[in-house]
Amino acid sequence: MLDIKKIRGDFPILNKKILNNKDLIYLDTAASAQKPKVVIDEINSFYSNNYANVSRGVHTLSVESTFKYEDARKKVQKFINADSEREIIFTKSATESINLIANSFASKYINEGDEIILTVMEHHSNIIPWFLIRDKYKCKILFANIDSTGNIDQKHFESLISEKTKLVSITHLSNVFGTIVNQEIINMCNNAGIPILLDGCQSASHIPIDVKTLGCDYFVFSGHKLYAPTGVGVFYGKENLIEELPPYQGGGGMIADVSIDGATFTDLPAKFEAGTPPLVEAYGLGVAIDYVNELGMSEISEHEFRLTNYALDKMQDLDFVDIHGANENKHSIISFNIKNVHSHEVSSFLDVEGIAIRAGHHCCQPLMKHLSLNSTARLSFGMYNTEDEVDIFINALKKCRDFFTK
Amino acid sequence: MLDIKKIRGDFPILNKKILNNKDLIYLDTAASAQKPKVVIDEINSFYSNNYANVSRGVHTLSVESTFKYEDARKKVQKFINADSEREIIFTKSATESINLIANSFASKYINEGDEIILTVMEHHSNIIPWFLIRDKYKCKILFANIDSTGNIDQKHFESLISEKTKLVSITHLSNVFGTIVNQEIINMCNNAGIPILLDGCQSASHIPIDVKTLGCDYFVFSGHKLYAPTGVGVFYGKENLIEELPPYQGGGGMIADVSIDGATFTDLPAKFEAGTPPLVEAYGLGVAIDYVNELGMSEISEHEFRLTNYALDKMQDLDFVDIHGANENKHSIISFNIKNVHSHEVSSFLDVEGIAIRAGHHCCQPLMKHLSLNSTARLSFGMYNTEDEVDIFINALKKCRDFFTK
Amino acid sequence: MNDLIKELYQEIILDHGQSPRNFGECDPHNKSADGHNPLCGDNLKLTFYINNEDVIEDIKFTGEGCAISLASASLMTEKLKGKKIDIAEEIFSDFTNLVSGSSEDLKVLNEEDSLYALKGVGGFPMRVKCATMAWHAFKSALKS
Amino acid sequence: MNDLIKELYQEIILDHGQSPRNFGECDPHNKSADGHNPLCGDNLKLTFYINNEDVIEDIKFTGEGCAISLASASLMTEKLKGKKIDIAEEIFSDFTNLVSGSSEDLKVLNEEDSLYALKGVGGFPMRVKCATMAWHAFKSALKS
Ligand SMILES: Cc1ncc(COP(=O)(O)O)c(C=O)c1O
Ligand SMILES: Cc1ncc(COP(=O)(O)O)c(C=O)c1O
Repeated sequence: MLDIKKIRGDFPILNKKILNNKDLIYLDTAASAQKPKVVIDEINSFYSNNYANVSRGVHTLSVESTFKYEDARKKVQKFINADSEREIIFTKSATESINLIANSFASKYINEGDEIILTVMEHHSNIIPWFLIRDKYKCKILFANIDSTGNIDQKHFESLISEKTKLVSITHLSNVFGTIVNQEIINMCNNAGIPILLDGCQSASHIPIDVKTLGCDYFVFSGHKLYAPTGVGVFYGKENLIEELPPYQGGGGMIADVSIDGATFTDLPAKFEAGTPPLVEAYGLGVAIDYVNELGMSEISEHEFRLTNYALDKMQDLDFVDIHGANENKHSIISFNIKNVHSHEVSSFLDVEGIAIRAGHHCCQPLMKHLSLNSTARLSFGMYNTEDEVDIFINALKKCRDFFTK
Repeated sequence: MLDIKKIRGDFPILNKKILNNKDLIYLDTAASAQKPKVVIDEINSFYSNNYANVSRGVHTLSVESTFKYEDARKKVQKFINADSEREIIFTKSATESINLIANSFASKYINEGDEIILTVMEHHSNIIPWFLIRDKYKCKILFANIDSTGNIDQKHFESLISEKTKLVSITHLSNVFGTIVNQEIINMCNNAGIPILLDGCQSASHIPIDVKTLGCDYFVFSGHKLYAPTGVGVFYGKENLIEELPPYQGGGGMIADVSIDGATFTDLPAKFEAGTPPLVEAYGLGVAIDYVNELGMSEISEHEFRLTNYALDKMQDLDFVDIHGANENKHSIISFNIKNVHSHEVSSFLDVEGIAIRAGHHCCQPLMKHLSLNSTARLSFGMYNTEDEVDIFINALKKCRDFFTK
Repeated sequence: MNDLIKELYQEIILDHGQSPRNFGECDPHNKSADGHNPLCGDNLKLTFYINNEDVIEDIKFTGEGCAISLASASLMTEKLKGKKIDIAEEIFSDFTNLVSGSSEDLKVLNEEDSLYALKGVGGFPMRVKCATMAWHAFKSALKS
Repeated sequence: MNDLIKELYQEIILDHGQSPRNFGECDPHNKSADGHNPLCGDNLKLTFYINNEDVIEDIKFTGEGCAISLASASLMTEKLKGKKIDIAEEIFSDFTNLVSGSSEDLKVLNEEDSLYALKGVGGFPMRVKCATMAWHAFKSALKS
């Protein structure tokens, strides 16, 4: 069992008063997680003691920085159980990771008429990069339906798979429903020999990740949702696959030889990391991973799952609340609406009570259209949340309903 | 006059002993600058007091984060005297900024047979993105020669300009020679109506920048060379020009409306900022700009120019040293070789003396080939360097020569 | 109940938010524009008719949104109906100043105005876009 | 003079760096490869002749580089000439262990070997690539 009180002590911001001198109740980890002191301190220490640019220098600070950066890569590799650190590319965000694979993959494998399968519950960051590819290569983007529980409609998904399918790219854990993708979906792709990309933005911080057991070919996530600094993301791809792909961006650090006639590129992972990387941010991600590992990803996951069910139980008893998607298979994220009250009102009302939740379309407009909603309110949990906080939240929901529908 | 002693007190790392218990003499600012305490502290404070994701939330922390992020944009705008904050795009690095404009510009304006002009002294980050464009669009990349002083050969440059020229992209301050581009080069482009991109990676930290007086259409630089955190870069483009350009990456935050059929994009600057941005890093860049402004960019520039000339004077007296490029028009950066001693030896030798310089091709292989060198040693100054440090450096050069050529 | 919330959601806001006035489409109309808040997906369609004396003879809106955006649109239509365009534009700039917290130098609006009820939005900066969505639609319709 | 530097640049390194042995191209040769250090642009070309008893009969290199890379290439050619391939491969793995700081379990190299002079590279991690450039070229030539 996690010692949540101790954990909360590790997060400086959780011990702050915000608006109206209320204690902060942070229920917006799905948008971005708060940072433990050790991550903040290590950024400080890096800049204060060891900082220089990576890879290209011979002097001591450059060596230290390079080692710290490459060490972070190894930590990420172990965290998702990748085979090799050559499979771990640092980007600025999951969004960039998806743009990277979309561009590199498409320029090698996508032709007119080819098809890429997404689902209607994807985040815009897993839709727009593919739309841009569609415009360039005249391929088709197909959207698998979801059922009323907030899971992929497997029959429909299966019906979309064909000879023309070149890639499947889907969210591992929905940032609206909190649902986790069914393993059968991944298996279907594996069986059909279709490469599959999992958008692990939400899953990486909530459930243990093993890319090999999962059977995904590509996996992406953002550091900032995993208690790490902003400005760093991860792209994972199976070595034999990404070895074949052309680079995405060009610049320093990714070339073997350059003349005015042309250039040859270095080996993985540098091939995909043009320019000075977000090196302190990557280091910070490594520190965050250490922190998470020390507590135990399974323990964190269990705690959050328990909290989710605790909240669902209480929310179900509120007849003025609509919860989106079934309660089963929900992890850390709950989207809901108060009947006849717009999510903005809910969020502003809770904000004044010190409670941070998100309101809006959550960068999932196609899903909102599918649900015939224009926005929802969403609470999401991190390792630091407690049942007490849920109680305060539930109470605030009641007050909110009273205020707006009196 | 700058109070260098006070400034040095602001940089925690400068007060550290490194290898062999030597005082650090950091002469590698051109690779990356060290960070003042205020930047490090403000990162800490942001994460400890105000952190949340930007733009999409209604709650207090999200508002505070958004304001801090947008405030940084205004600071950058003023720092380079851009007309509007809509012209300032945050990226992860200058390298990404160049990839952004290369891709967006090319997809709208570049066709087979068109020409883009660079120079042989460009950094790989201002070459490879254009090579990738060349491969895609079958355009030509022309390289302007440089003369023996390390400046662009104006006659040759002029001879390259033609009807086919669609864009000129050149370094504002050479990271090998320290030379500053002649204003006439920019004027030539303006007169010919050819858009010009200045790679301001080195200039932004060494000389005051005014994009309007310069007359450039696009300008890029990296935060980390301007005393700011890693993981953030800037892309500037004239509003009327970049309004016409398509987005580069796709994702959350840059769309107006999305359905499964397609998407429409938001206005500047968000159109070019897909996904969660490096928001704390951008904030850190704003803090670094405040710090620099307080000291005065002109004062910093004068100090570094004086130091450069001080070092050049002393180095000229060393008959075993070759300095690359003429001494005039050199700012903050000096590339050299010790006769018959490889730059790696020089760097390792100085490292043990506590002196950090860079050795290698400085991501400028075409220039190295042009100079028939395989590598050079390079010292570069930041605001914190002193004449005393130059003296120690000169002395170490002598010891180095003695050791290797005894 | 909390003061900030009470200031944001004054009676008149809740009232107009729940039962917006001038909801619908003008027939005939000679100006129209869509308003859109990309943060949340809220949207509206504004239509109005300007006669040949430059007076806004009729103005209506439809759409989905939060109480703030609906109330703001509703109050806007009440305020602008019957106004000449140049006055309407002055009201526009006064209103945007009011809700972004700079209510000192207003030219045509004063504390008696029902629009003043939206002043509390200044305390919730992320809601300014909700309050101004209809107004920006008005402005862009004028240009069209 | 500083100890770390002295350890890195032992007499034999400086000597081989300044006057590399076996500098040139083997004629005839049946194996060759290029070595390249992308950090600095150093490069070399290695050629050797393996006879039908799997013995490296002759081995030479040309190229540009720092003292460490030239000395390492020079000492490598001296060491490998006349060796059977399987022994050469053991030397390869011993050497890469030696310069990356793990010199405990070496199989064929010992402190008497001239190659031991490169052990000091372990104190300069960014120079390991200099010391191993020729060796990686050797390894990749074997595979070719
Ligand atoms: C002239 C020049 N251009 C571009 C770059 C690339 O900058 P970054 O690596 O921060 O993207 C650098 C720095 O390495 C540079 O000196
Ligand atoms: C499921 C999902 N995919 C992608 C993203 C994009 O992540 P980022 O903005 O960090 O690039 C997010 C987070 O916003 C997300 O929840």
